[in-house]
Amino acid sequence: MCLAIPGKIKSIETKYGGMVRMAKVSFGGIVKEASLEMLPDAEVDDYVLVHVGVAISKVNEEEAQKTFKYLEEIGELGELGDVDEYLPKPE
Amino acid sequence: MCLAIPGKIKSIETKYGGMVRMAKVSFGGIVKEASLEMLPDAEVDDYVLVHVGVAISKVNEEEAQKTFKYLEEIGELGELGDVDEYLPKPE
Amino acid sequence: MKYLSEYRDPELAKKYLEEIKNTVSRPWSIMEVCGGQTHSLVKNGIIEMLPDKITMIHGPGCPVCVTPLNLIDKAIHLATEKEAILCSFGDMLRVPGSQKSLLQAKAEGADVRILYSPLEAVKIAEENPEKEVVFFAVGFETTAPANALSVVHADRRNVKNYSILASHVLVPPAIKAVMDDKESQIDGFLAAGHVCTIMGNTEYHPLSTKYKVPIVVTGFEPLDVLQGILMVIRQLEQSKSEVENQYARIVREEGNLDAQKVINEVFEVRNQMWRGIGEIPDSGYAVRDKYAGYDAIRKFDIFIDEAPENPLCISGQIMKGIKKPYECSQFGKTCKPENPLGAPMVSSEGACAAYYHFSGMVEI
Amino acid sequence: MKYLSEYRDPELAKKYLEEIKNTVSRPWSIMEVCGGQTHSLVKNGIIEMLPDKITMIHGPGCPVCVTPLNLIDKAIHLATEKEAILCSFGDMLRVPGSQKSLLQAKAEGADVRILYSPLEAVKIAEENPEKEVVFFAVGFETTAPANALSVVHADRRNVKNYSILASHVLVPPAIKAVMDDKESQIDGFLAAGHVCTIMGNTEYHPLSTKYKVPIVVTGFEPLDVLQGILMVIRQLEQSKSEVENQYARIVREEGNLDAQKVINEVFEVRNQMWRGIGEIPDSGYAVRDKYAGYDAIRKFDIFIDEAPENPLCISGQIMKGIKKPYECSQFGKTCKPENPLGAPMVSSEGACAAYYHFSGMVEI
Amino acid sequence: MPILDFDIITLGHGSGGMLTNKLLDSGVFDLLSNDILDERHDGAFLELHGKIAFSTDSFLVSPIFFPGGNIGELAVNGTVNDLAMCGASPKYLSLSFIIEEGLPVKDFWEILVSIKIACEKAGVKIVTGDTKVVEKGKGDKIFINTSGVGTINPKANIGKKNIQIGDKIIVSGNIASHGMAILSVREGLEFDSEIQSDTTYLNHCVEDLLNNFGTDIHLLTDPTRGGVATVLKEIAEATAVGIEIYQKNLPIDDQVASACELLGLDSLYVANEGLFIAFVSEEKAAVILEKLRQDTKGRNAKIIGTVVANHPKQVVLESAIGGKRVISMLPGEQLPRIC
Amino acid sequence: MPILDFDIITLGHGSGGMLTNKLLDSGVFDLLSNDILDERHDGAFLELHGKIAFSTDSFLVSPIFFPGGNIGELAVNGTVNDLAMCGASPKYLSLSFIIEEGLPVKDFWEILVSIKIACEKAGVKIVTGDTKVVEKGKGDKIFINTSGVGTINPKANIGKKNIQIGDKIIVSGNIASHGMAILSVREGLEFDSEIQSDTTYLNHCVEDLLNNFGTDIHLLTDPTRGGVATVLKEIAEATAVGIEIYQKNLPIDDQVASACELLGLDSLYVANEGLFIAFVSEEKAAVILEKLRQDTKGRNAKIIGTVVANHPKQVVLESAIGGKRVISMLPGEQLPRIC
Ligand code: SF4
Ligand code: SF4
Ligand SMILES: [Mg+2]
Ligand SMILES: [Mg+2]
Ligand SMILES: [Mg+2]
Ligand SMILES: [Mg+2]
Ligand SMILES: [Mg+2]
Ligand SMILES: [Mg+2]
Ligand SMILES: [Mg+2]
Ligand SMILES: [Mg+2]
Ligand SMILES: [Mg+2]
Ligand SMILES: [Mg+2]
Repeated sequence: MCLAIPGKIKSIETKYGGMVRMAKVSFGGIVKEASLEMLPDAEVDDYVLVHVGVAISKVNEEEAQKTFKYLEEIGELGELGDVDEYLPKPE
Repeated sequence: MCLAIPGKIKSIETKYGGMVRMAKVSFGGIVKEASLEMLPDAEVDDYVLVHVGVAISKVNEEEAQKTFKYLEEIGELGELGDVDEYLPKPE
Repeated sequence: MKYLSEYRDPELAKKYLEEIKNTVSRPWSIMEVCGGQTHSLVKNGIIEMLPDKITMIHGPGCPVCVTPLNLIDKAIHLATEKEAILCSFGDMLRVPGSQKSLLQAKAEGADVRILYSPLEAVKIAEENPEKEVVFFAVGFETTAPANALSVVHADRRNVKNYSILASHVLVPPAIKAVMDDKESQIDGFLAAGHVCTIMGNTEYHPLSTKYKVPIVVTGFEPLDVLQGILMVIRQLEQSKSEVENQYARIVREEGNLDAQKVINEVFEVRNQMWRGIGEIPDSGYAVRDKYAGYDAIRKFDIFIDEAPENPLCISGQIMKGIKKPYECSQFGKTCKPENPLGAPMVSSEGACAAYYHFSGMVEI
Repeated sequence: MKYLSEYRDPELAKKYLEEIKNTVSRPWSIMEVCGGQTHSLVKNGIIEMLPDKITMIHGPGCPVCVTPLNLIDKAIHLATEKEAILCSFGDMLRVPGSQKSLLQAKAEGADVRILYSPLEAVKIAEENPEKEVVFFAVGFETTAPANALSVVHADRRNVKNYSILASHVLVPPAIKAVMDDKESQIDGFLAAGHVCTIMGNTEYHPLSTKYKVPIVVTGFEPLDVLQGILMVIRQLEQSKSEVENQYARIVREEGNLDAQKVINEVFEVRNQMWRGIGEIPDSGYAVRDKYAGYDAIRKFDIFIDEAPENPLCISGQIMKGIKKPYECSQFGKTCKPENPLGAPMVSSEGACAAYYHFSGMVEI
Repeated sequence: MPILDFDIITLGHGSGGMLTNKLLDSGVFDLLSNDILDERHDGAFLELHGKIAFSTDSFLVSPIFFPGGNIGELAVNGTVNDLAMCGASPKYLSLSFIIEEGLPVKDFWEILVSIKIACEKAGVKIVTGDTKVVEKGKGDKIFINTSGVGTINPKANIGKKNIQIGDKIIVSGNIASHGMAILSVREGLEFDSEIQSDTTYLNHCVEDLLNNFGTDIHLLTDPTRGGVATVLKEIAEATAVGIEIYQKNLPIDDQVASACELLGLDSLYVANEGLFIAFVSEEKAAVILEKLRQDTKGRNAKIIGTVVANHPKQVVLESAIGGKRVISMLPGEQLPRIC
Repeated sequence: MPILDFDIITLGHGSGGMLTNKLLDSGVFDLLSNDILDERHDGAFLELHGKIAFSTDSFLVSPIFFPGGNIGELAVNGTVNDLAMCGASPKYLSLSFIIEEGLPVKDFWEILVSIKIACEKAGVKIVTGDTKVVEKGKGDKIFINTSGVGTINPKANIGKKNIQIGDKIIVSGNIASHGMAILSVREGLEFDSEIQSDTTYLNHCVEDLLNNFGTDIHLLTDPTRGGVATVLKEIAEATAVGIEIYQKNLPIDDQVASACELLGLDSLYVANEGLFIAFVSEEKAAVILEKLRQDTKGRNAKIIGTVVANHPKQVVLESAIGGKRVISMLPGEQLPRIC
């Protein structure tokens, strides 16, 4: 349920007489509008999670790395080598 | 203007709570409904002239023959012979 | 069909033509008022069979052709802006308004429907209670009873979403207008048999007396038309100017009194605009106040600016018999049946279209 | 795409699978509450890659699947009888009501439109002032802010012809209902990452305590799901029952407070029918009186008889993990994706459809 | 009719997925089965020898079931006849449906069965096809395209260039029946009658003529849309000959003629099906007519006109009373008149 | 564009009368003129030698102009490609329009020009056609049917029966582009992107392969409606072989993949144009791929799967992380999901 994917805010404009902040969000190059009303402090270049046209969360970059480090953390990653290679890279 | 053709009344029924007499009129075999409101005394087997779904005149059989007799009447029909052969026949 | 095909007999037609030839001694111009007669003349190739001395002039007898531009614009407005179901006789659809025809409006999505009878439109209104249904009630006196009847039916059956856009034209005032024009040269008239079926012949006696023209109430089949022409010519040759009834199998002297009653119930006489001719006093019908709720103009309170008619179109002069279509500068050039500038190019009874289609004068 | 494709790394997935195998010592049943996770499991073929000791149970986590029959009938009624423009997310269209689906209603002429966002529906209402526009507002907590926002937008912009047919379902009461069923045998939960994005994790602590089950808030990509499963198993093997957050890159402990605010502005908690399961207390949202004018049920005052669900369909037991789809007598026989008897056969996340499509058990 | 678990056609049936396959398997493919079609590839593999004719038409008719037939047999016969008009023996047809969502499956089935029967009668095979579904309100129940190929009769030489002054013009049967059958059930204009569309296959009848009279048959054409008048006018314009036709020779059913009177339509412009016009050599005209009238498809055939040197590019009709009028093309569809 | 005295298409243009002739004369016939079409008979007279392929498709796409093309070139390419999939060189097409009243003449003209250009590129001729007009609300701007004939390459032997265990499955380029290009401009779902439909003609590219590799190419098919998944499932069912495909090998444009994520669609079921799938012998697979990748139409080609003896009739996808799932047909159209 609840299909939502992360995208990068390309631009922000204010619509409907200043009442609504709408962002153009790029998802791997395709661009769709999303409301920023649930994320009042979201800014251009932020990565946000968008669900049915509404941005509902900013991606936390630090936390984003934990999945790649978890096995290491729980001490089970002897042979994995450089964790960095799995980390999200700037686009 | 005012395309109207003669047809023969096949049947009559009363519609809309007895307010309107409608006839099934046969035009050379094809049948269409026509209002008899302009011809209150029209009966089954009468020939009537129908225009846009309304019967507007009963055909006068006697007068109908005059076109065939006119030339004779004005004395110019020496060679025409038997006028009867041109007269409308029963269908 | 009985009372129809008999009047197409080729042998008798030849006799009539012969008799016409024998009778005519000098040039006569005869106007057939009615488009139905024009149609018969051209469809049967009668015009060329007549002696050269006889010139048939196609009168203003096509209600479709003389319906004012502004009323067509109103019909289109009702269909497009008011989203009404606009019902009409088929031949009205191609007539150009100031911007477009009903056919074009339909192409652009308007709900325009072709009906055989106005009574059908009342049924459509009953079946579509959520929509307004307007019948484009054009016609001469012949069609007025049916159009009036649709209003009476709707009223009786309490069909509130029905109304008519009425544009009726009356023949006697038109004959008057033709004769009053100084340029007109009409010697005699074939009057419209089906108009007289409704109204009778009484209105024509004062006209034949006043203008000293023979008026023969005539039918529509070849023999009818030929007999009518012969009757006019016989009068002309004998310097008579009477009203005669060629079409007595259908037309009674007094007309159809029941039909006149329903006309008077719903309509009252008013001045009327004729496309290409202008306003003619007392030549049309307005919906009586009693039925104002069924009068589309009042019901929808529509006002559309009067658009000017195409100034190059000489349709008025053509319908009065003053000019022939080929004397129009636009005939066959910018004005063609598939793109008519004026109404007489629209329906095949329109004088210009009749010439264009049937005369073979024009290389397409 | 950043923050997406990285979580599909095959090499790391293998490590996770290896670690899961090394960790698990006895059979565990884990319910992924959310259909999005079911989708990820089947699409990536994860279920068969997991050790046999781990059984994944597809929970009621597809709002489309649990939307009550009666509400679908109401949506169809609005589209067909009230002639509203009925807007919906795409996956709702194939779900059968008691007579037909929205897709069938559309095939029969209803104006049913698929939208990406409820905010689009408000625009459609603005552009079609003469029509009523209803958005079929289904969803879990994740979708509630967007649906609520559409009402707020309509209200602000004074769009009076807009309303929503609301059918929201809430996850924590559903977990409670699953655990309260005596037959249920769930050892641990993957909680729905996107639900928690809105609501946070606080509601889950009392549940894990009360039912002594680990609950791991989990994302949707293969690595997310694998990590989530590993985290559950590690707890189970260590006899822990805590709430953990695998999806911390997105989910904050307190959720999104702005989103919660707009939900509370428009909705209030109520009892809710779940298709196949029955009524669950405090498990849905009703539109507050303040916005009654935007509540399609009240606005159109529609009443549709409750139709009985198909008695042969055991979808409730399937969504609680008590039975597997192939244990249903209708599975693959009268009940197929192209003709579903119950909701879990409809969307590809529905447990029955997932088995039918992806398991390869069924010869089509 | 096969038992299907759906009773109307929906978009899914045109999606190319499971429902499409179900519809095709239990309907189209089963019913129309033949070796070539059964291959079910992106196209059909055929063997044809000699010269070939190729024709296409899309069929849209409202209502889809009308007195005397339905859109399915119309679609088969239409392309069969167009190929026959090329002097070809029609062999293989393609069949492409555009269905509006909501079409009852039983209507579709009835149409399919008519297609099958029409193919059997004409001796042609459906070898390739396509099925699309459009949303409600974006189609009109069902549109059908058929295209076809056939081998040209070696004895035939059909073409406008063969027309000569003096050629006789034969019409194979009563005119205007199809168009008036359709109008008789058209909303707002409907009337009761026994008028039936005469949609039928003409290929066998035409083959017979070609086998017997070969190159004495100069041109064949079927006066469908626009009717006899339009087709003759097109030919006159294209070849710069004159054409004369005689109203008294035009074969027409009484009821059809009456219906034309009622609605103010000219039968010369009304659409025909199952009817052809042949331009034939003056010398053989009488025997060709005689032969044609022995065939049930040609039993009402008449010689209706002559190719003349006068008035090039013009078609002139001699009316029943002996008057003449020039026949032109109509600007568009003929509309019922009141005036 | 010719100067016409009408700017939208009306019913009259489909009546068969003067307006039809005007539209055709000043539009279709002029623009597409060739010896065969110019005959303007009821069908076309052709000469074709050897074995023949025959195919048909009706094209309906909304909107009719979309990123990367329009319905006109789609209609030409579609039938050209279906013929190419038979191992044939497409030669002649029929062209049949069903136009909804109100279509702007300039749109029609633009489509015609695209058709002309597409024909020139593919080297085919329009030889016969048909134009119908339907009332507003009974069509959707324009539907186009093309049917086509072509001569089968003597070196080719295309057919499901040729498929063997071990055959490699090549896809000629990126998948799902066409379907997502259309969706990107679909009301209610639209998004900004650079995604373009890859509608194009494949005949020259395929001829090249057939000339070089002949019977090593066992089957050709274009995965249009229903996408790659549906076509493969159909083949597996029809031939009773098993098919294995590898997600990591599926070529797809980044933006297309992203659009699928956004709308919750599976790219395997999204429609393609200008794309084909070839089943080729195991031995020659590598060289065929190499050859194909030298052609611009095949520069993104990949081997995506293998024909296997396991799981007959089933298509199994190996996911990027190595899991397996069975690929089935969808019940109907794929609908965008939220859950
Ligand atoms: S030819 Fe055309 S422009 Fe001239 S009078 Fe007639 S209708 Fe008017
Ligand atoms: S297989 Fe069908 S009938 Fe059985 S539980 Fe699932 S949805 Fe219900
Ligand atoms: Mg194909
Ligand atoms: Mg054809
Ligand atoms: Mg029949
Ligand atoms: Mg044809
Ligand atoms: Mg196809
Ligand atoms: Mg033809
Ligand atoms: Mg094809
Ligand atoms: Mg392109
Ligand atoms: Mg194709
Ligand atoms: Mg055609």
